[in-house]
Amino acid sequence: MEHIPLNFPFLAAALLVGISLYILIFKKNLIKLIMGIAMLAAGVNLFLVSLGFRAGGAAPIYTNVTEGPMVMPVPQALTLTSIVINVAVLALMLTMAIHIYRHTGSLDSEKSRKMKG
Amino acid sequence: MIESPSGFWGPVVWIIAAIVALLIAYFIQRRGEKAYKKGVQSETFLMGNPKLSEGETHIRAHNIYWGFFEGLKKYYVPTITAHTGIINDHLIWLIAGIAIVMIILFVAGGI
Amino acid sequence: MRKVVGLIVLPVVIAFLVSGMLLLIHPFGYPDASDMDDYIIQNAQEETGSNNVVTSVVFDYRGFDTLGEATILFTAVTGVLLLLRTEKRRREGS
Amino acid sequence: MLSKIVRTVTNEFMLFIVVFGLYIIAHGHLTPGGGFQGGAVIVSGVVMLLVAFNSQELKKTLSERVLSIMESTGALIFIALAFAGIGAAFFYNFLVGTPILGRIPATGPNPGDIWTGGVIPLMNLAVGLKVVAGLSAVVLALALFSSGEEMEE
Amino acid sequence: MAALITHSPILIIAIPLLAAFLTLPIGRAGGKARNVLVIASLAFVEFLVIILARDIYLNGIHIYTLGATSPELTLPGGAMVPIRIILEVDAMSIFMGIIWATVSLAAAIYSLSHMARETGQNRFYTLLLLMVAGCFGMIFTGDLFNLFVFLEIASISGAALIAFRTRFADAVEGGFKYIVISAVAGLIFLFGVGLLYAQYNSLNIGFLANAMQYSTLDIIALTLFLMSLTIKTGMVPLHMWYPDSYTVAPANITAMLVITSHACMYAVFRICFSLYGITLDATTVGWIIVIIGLLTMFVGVTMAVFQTDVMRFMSYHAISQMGYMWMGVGVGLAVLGNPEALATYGRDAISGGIFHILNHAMYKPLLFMTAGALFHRTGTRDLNKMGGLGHNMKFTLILYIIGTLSIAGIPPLNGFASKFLIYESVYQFNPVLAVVAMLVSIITLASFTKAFQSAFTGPQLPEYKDVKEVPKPMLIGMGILAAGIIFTSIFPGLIVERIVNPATDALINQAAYVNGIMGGGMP
Repeated sequence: MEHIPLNFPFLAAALLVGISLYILIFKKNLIKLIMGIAMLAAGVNLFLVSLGFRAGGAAPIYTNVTEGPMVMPVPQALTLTSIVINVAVLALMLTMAIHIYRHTGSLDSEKSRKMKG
Repeated sequence: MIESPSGFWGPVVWIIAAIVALLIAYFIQRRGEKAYKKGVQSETFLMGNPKLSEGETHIRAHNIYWGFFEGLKKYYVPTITAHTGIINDHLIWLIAGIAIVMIILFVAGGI
Repeated sequence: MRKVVGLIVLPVVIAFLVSGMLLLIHPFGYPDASDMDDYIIQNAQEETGSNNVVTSVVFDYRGFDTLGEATILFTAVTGVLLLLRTEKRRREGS
Repeated sequence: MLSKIVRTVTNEFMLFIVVFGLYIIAHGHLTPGGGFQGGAVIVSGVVMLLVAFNSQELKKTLSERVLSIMESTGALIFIALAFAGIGAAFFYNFLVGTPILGRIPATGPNPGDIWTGGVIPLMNLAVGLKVVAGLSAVVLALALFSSGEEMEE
Repeated sequence: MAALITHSPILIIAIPLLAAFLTLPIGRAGGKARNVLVIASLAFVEFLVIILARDIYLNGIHIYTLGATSPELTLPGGAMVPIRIILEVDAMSIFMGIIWATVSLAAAIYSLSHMARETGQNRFYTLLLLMVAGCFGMIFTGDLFNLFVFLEIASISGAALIAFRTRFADAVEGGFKYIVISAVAGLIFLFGVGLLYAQYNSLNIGFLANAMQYSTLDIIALTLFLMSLTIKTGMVPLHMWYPDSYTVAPANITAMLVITSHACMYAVFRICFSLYGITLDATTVGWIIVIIGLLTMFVGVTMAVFQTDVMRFMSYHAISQMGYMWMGVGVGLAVLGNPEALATYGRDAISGGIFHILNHAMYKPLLFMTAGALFHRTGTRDLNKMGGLGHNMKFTLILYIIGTLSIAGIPPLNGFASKFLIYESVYQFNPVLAVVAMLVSIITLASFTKAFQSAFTGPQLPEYKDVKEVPKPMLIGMGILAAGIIFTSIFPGLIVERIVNPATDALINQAAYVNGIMGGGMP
């Protein structure tokens, strides 16, 4: 139990994920939905990058660094990859949202849907 | 040839058996009515009503299995209602699935 | 219906996540295991010649991920340009 | 199109942004940064141009056809560098230890040497080219489409 | 040749990528050159897959370490952890690889004329090749984060292709649903990867399997993996986006998307069997998969019965058929901890499920392609508006009949062979499951008869008097798959013995998978 105060980054990541899940469920505007996904991505990225932290560590770059422990480099690389992936996904989603608006004149997920059953 | 715990499946065997069965059926059919006249029996007969044009005799997809749908209305109405096609509902199912499976795994794992 | 299900389900998931994050995972800053990262930190300069260990991970140790990442960007750009093209047939049709 | 002051300032700033972006790309193996980050910096300059001028103006200098080919080129260079190492294994850093970019820095903290890293700086450049071209194309396409402009096939 | 085999795992992924990057510049030169490039690269990939498959069946698991001094060097000197990304191709992976190479080749040939009238073809083929590469990456990789990256490549290219016909409102809607679901699923998957990384500091499946403790965090991660991947396979009740997306895509893309969902299913199997394996609470997970498989089967087929949109109708059938595979493999998973039951019927159940993947991967794309052929000639997907097309489209009719008989499990076609294995083995596990599976098979036949009746039979309708047979490339594309179906139908024993059973053993034998990574330290 003694380490609870140290875990705030993880807690923040979990809360970001939770909030974004709330948005995904309850917000019907497609743009808000896309923002929810961006937020989910932010939560996951925060979680990933905070996994690699080591107390007192420096950035893992040897150029003019002072001696001492370094934080883990792999989570940072994963986060970088994940960020770019999310940029790509968001661009495509926004394009489709524009098209949906052109076709149906609405960005409401309930009013703009054509298919069901 | 596939072996299974209680038997086997060989398509070649099956095809031979099917050919034999077809031959038997063909011989039985040949023993039937000799005085069959082509054409008359296959005409549409609608109780003396005028014959429908070609396009109208075609049964459209929507009418097929109408009775099946009617009979199972109790099952179908809620199921179709659940398929709302709204993206939020699809995501709710995902999150509900995560919650349920997590609870099941935790209960089964005894934690 | 949606609200009820959502409000039942969401707290469950969040509770699992938060409890996992607070109680089960390693304390922030003190990872349990770090064999792979230690190896990379020690050997990156020698093996890849790059001072920036993150870059050496991105482009050498996990270079294939980066190829995938660049491909995803390429895919998205192609997709966006594909979807925003002018469809000549639309005007002919209507 | 915004006022003349904004346009002039944008034009002047663009140079600095491009230089800064190129610095980040080229020093990716020594300091924080790399192809993606530097590319994003340059694209932010393109977005600034897009805001200051409008999309039709920008289209005259930056056509999607050119951007598209630039992006394919970047991707091809990247994958070609990966293929070049196939003598050992795909993605093998075959330039380490050779005279071109192949110097190995002293282990531990050091001031940094630009001629190190093997294929990493080259890959950074390829990715930077790709990111600049790709993201600019996306931004430009979205802007053109929203303003109802025709797009080439 | 030896070098080609050594490097073939990466070449299979990299050559479609290279071709995709080349498609745009070459496409500017002309459509012919681009088509030649696409077909040639896919044919070359098919060739590579076949030689790799031969090598794997002879010599076992194939390892490829990216960026190492030698491809077999998984653990570099002094390290006990795999550092680099490792491709691990075993019999199960190559099984999926054979399917994917064949279907994508057939779909690409089919699209030569199916897409001939559309604009934006250069980008279409680029995305098609990217999808091929993405799916191969998912199948071959031995690294969880790499799996996520390739999952996203396949998803993004798939979404853009679904929305290809932007002139239809529903096409864009389907694409939007697909990309939202994929993005959320991908991020949830990534969260699970993070949870495993936090504990074991590795991303390699083999290493993680070796170190796996099945702690509480691992259970959370397992749940996230399971749900995020199963939503992409369209498992009931997570299937609702599936028909919406698959209906509106061009038919050749739908045919490929079916295999993409199989690749996600493969990832689930890989995670359950190879990653968690012996530590898994196999009975519980197995029963969850079996029950959901049962639901999938039943709901899918009953929803399909009354559909009047031909693509939607077939999408629901695709969902329903997935249920068979889930049930077969789920039964095997449920008895994984019980060697006796595994030997008597568990292994056969898994074999049946995996064999069904092969069969489904041939007849369902074929059926989607015949639906596309109908759309190509009539311009509608609505079965209510069709009729009497069999008079003019005789080859399509024959191919449709082959597909229908196969999906309904009518002997002697291959659908029966795999369903036979599933019924027999599942019956010993729990008879009720087998009964429901047979019932579903009957309803499948009934509903396909409906589509057959309303599209092909009946008098020639006046509006379709001038309908012609579809062009040759479309027939060739469909013919490849039909030939595969007939071959599998006549030699099911050969296929099961040579291809399916090695795949089953590769799934069950977790130790061999782990050993591929952890035993490869010193070459």
